[in-house]
Amino acid sequence: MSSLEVRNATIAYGRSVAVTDISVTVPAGTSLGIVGESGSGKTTIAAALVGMVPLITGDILLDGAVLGATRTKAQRRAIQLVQQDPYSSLNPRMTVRQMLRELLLAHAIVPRSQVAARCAQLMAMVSLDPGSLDAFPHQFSGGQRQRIAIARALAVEPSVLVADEPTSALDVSVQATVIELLARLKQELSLTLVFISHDLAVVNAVCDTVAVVKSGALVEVAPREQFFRAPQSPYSRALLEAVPRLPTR
Amino acid sequence: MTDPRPLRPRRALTVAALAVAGLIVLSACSTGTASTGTTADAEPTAGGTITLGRVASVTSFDLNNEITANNAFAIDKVFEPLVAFDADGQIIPWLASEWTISEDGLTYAFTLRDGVTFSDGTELTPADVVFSLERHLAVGGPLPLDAPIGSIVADGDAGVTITLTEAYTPFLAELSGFQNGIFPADFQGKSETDFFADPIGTGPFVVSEWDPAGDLTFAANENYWESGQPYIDTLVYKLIADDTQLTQQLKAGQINAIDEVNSADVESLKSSADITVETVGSWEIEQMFMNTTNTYFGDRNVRRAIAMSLDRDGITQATTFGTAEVANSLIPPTIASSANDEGYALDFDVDAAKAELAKSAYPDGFTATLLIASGNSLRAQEAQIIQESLSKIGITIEIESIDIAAFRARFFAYDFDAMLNSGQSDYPDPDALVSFQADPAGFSKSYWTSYENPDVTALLDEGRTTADGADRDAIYLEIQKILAEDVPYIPLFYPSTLKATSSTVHDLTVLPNGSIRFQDAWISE
Amino acid sequence: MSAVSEPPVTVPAPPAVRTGPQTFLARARRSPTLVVGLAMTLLLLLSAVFAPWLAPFDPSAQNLTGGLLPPSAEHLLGTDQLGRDVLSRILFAGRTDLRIAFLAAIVPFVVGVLLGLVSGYFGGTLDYLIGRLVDTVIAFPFYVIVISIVFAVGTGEGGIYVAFALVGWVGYTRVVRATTKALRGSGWVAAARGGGLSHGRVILRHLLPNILPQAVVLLMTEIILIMVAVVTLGYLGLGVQAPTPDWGTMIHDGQAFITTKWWLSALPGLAVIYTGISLSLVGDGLGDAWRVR
Amino acid sequence: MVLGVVLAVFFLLRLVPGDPARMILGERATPASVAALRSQLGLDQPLLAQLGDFAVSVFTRGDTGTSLVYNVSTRELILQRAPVTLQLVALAVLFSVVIAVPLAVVAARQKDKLVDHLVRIIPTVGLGMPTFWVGLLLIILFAVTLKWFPVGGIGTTPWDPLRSLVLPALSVSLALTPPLVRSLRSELLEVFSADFVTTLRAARIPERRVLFEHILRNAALPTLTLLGVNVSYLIGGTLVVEQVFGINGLGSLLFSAISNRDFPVVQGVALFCALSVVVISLLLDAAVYRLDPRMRRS
Repeated sequence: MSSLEVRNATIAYGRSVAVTDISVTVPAGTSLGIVGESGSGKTTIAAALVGMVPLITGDILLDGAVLGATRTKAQRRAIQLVQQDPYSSLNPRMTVRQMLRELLLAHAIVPRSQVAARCAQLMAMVSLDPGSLDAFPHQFSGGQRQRIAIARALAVEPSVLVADEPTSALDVSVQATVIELLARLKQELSLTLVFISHDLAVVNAVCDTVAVVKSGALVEVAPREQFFRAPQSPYSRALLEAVPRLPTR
Repeated sequence: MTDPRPLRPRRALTVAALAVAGLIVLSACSTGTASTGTTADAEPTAGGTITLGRVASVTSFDLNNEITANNAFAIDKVFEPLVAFDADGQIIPWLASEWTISEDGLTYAFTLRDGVTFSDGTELTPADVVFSLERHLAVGGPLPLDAPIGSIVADGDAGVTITLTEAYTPFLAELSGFQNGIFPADFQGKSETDFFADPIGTGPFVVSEWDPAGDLTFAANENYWESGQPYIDTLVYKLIADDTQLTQQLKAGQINAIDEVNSADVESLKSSADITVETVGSWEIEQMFMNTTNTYFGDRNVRRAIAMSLDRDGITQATTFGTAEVANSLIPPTIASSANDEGYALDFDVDAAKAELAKSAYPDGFTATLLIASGNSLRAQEAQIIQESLSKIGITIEIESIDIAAFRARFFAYDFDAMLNSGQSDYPDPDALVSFQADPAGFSKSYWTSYENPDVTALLDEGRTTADGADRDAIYLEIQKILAEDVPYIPLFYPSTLKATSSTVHDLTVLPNGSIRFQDAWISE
Repeated sequence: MSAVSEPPVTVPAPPAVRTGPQTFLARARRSPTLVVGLAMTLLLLLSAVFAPWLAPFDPSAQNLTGGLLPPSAEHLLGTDQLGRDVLSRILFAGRTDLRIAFLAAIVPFVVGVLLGLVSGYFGGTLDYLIGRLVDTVIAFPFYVIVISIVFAVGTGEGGIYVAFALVGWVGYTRVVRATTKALRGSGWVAAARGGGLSHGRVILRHLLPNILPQAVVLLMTEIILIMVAVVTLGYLGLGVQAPTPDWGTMIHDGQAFITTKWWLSALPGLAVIYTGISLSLVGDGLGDAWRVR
Repeated sequence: MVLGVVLAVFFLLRLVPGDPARMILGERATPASVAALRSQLGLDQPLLAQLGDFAVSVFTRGDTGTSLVYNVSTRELILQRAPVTLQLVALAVLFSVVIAVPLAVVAARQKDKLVDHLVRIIPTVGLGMPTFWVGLLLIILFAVTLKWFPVGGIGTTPWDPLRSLVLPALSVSLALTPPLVRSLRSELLEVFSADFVTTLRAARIPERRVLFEHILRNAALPTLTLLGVNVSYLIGGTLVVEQVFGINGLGSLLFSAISNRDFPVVQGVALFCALSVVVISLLLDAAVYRLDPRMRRS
């Protein structure tokens, strides 16, 4: 369980600035939902959190410690990402076991002799049959792949999980089960969760705090209940009004 | 003029010479013409073009600075020397119609032929001769005048007197080379570069179009001293770098003649009705050279064993298809004093070879490298036969085939065990080959073999100063005998000069140095 | 909706779950191209390996009086200029040429693939430099550079290996670099890095297996090109040294007799083409069978 | 890049054993005359001085120096020889396209039928064909036996040059056709099944127009790109074929220069070839750009 903080971060892809001067704090064990329309810079923030994209200015702090431009192996391990598209996020030429095994060994998470058992355990954690450990990604459905991606993220025992639109590439029917899985894991493993989505309903279901991004800038940060009850900014209101039917909770 | 010993001309040559004897009117001394003519009765017709395919282009006309055949055989169409040689290698008068040699062999008095003009119409004078030969002496060049010349003096309207500091019998033969051709005094006031870019000589042809990297077109010299000649209007040297292409283009009638025929192609060319192949003995000799500074090849018994293990008849037949003559001595039969028929050579006898090797320091054999130039399939075949033959007496030969420039770099550095190459005489005198191949003081150190035998050295010095005759013959026979026993190099065969023409081409005079005299040639139809 | 504990989702057992090699074999079996190619290649390799037993004569045994014989019962394909059995020489030449082609293909393959991976993965200055180097080598006419290198290093097998090691890698680098660039942005590479794996591990364990099929298909093509080049060098007299038989030298030696004894040049040429077809079919077949959905 | 080619050639050549002066003067020339020629040709200068002279010559005169063997400007030599080589390249490309396009169209339209299989064999056969051997066979068949074409060289009468180039160009194109057929066929298959083709067909646009105006146009792009990739291979093949057919183009100039160690000429031809590759690639890129509306937008 770790706390995560973003301080005055400006992030750029190439020459175009994608996100300007954002600051947000995620206390340990809580979940932050980042919402906004496509192109608003959500995915950029996710990429910056896991260190795939460097910051132009500002800092990212994990448990109060600043993460440098190049992160250590342990720092990278601490913050894991679940990507949007499960069809491209799994190496097509590796079995599930190979993927998990490699990470377990690379970080010496369990002794070599217990790797097989841990692999099976991870599969069980994401509600997959450990018997299919030796299958290749193309033999799974989209929802199953996303579970594998989650298992892979969990394999290194992170303290922070960043999920970037984890359901947007999935069929509506399986979206719910993946969301439920994430919510359950957060609970069971005391993870700090950053959940990126354009779907307010999902955010409402999973997150403790909501941050709204528009055109690369932070428009509003508020606790979930406050946000859904009385959004402060006009943009947030517009977002909420655009949702046809708000699920109650 | 001395009396060169009669040669043993090859039968084919004699027949050809007889066939045209009555036909071509030459000055009394210039007889003996090998000819492609099959129509002995036909009168030469004037006009027409002969296109000769050649594998290399003509790059320069600066005769004093050239040596390679691609240039030499173009230079000799434009520039002519005082004396020349005929198809049998006999020295004949050329720009000098006659000469006398003093008793002591030191003074040569030449009389220039009447009525010779350069191609631009100016008359040939003794001053031109003096200028030309002195320029050659000054330049040196790759084929320097080796004769110990004291002075060259113009003598009246038509006389030139050359005085040597000591007797030098090969002098006339040396003068007959293309590199001693005569050009106008002072290059007619032009710079050397300008002059040789558009050369003016007394020869039968003048340059009309010239691409140094491609084709060369000659036009007949209207002012040529032999009236009526040349018969043809135009002579084209066409660059065709590939042998197979040469043959195919001749067969297809795209060219009339080719300069170098592969012996392997002779049979198929002869079978073609519209093609005539001319085979003339050359001054060349194919040999296997052994580096006597090499541990193994320095051993005389080893060299003798190798000589006895080679079936020279078999090699000659298999690689040249009967176009060449098996070589038994260094000097080919086309040059005076050849010992080819004397039986000096070590005969093919595997048992004797083994016995000889047993006497050497390496009775159990050894491994050595045979260096050859790539792209020459004849040598590649020879090398493989030698390799196979030597394996029978326990000597393992590795063939190393490298491109010609690298090959030369290697043997110039004396960096080889044994190699295949050919010796070539530049003029019809036995001294040329012997000096180059057996003189340890020469720059090539006995053709890069470093072979040294004081007896041979003494004999060759004597041969240079002894006047032509039986005594001189005896000297060269003795040298060849010693060489046959010491075998620093093994003569394999005497290649022929092979020319092929379409049968409409008549009366080409093929010379033993490989050049062709085109002034007699004519073309029918 | 509160914390859930749903029943484990099971992945259907076979037939859906099939391991990679099986899929590959299954596809391979269904590809007539590959089957025919492999059969032809096998025949070729067998004849090369067993040449000493198959050949009726010693390929170097000469008979100076029995040269240039037409095909007969004793010499099925006749004899060459030095009286050597042409059939035996063609068999042994295959041994030489195939060995050289395969050996000469190894170094460029390894170097080319690695450079392509590194260049495509890291990008930046290194990638720029490698890219320019590739462009430079490609702008050279292939035979010019090979012949120059062979001149510089020396003719024979050694020269051939060096020449191809110096120029042969470009093809792989160019293709692998492009593919790696495309794959670098994919999610699984990001995930591997995010999982704390080293660059080396990502390149070798993740990217390499993904580009390898493509590289192997290219390898087949390169082996053919090298074989043709070895034959061409032999034809120019710069290749394998005598008396080791080689198809190129045989074509050259037979060329003088092409109008009368056409088989001397034609048959070694056909052997080259046969080899080309075999390996090419294998390459195509592998490409088909390896293609990932 | 071109600079890299030139530098590589410069140093590579000087690693090669062999002395140009010896090559010019022949085996029996005296060391004195060889030394004289070496100094006349500037070969006795230090390597860096030679490189300096060379660089100056290239940048001030666009010339790689005076040929050691022919004693004429390399630029002149190349400009004189280049036309025939470029004609040969152009004709070979033309042949390749003329052969490849119909084959690929037929194969794609008859997918998985006999014709398709036959056409698909072509690349596998073509890849392993030594160009020089193909040239030899073509000479024997069409020039020696059938006498339809000259056996080699370039004739001088009006139609001769073209006739002389037919067989060499064919030899080169036979090596180039296979990859073209392969890629064109698969491109065509993709285009055939593309939505817009179905739409066109549904709109009753005549099949011929669909094929020529829409399908081929789309399939031409990758083909042109592929040609660009193969330009260097194409030029290399042309140089070898020139040898086989006895054509005095850049190839024969280059090969004789290599064996004579005529450094300026080898450098010049390499430079010319590299420049040609660049220029032709650029031209093809430009063609692709013009043909492809997507490229123009981006």
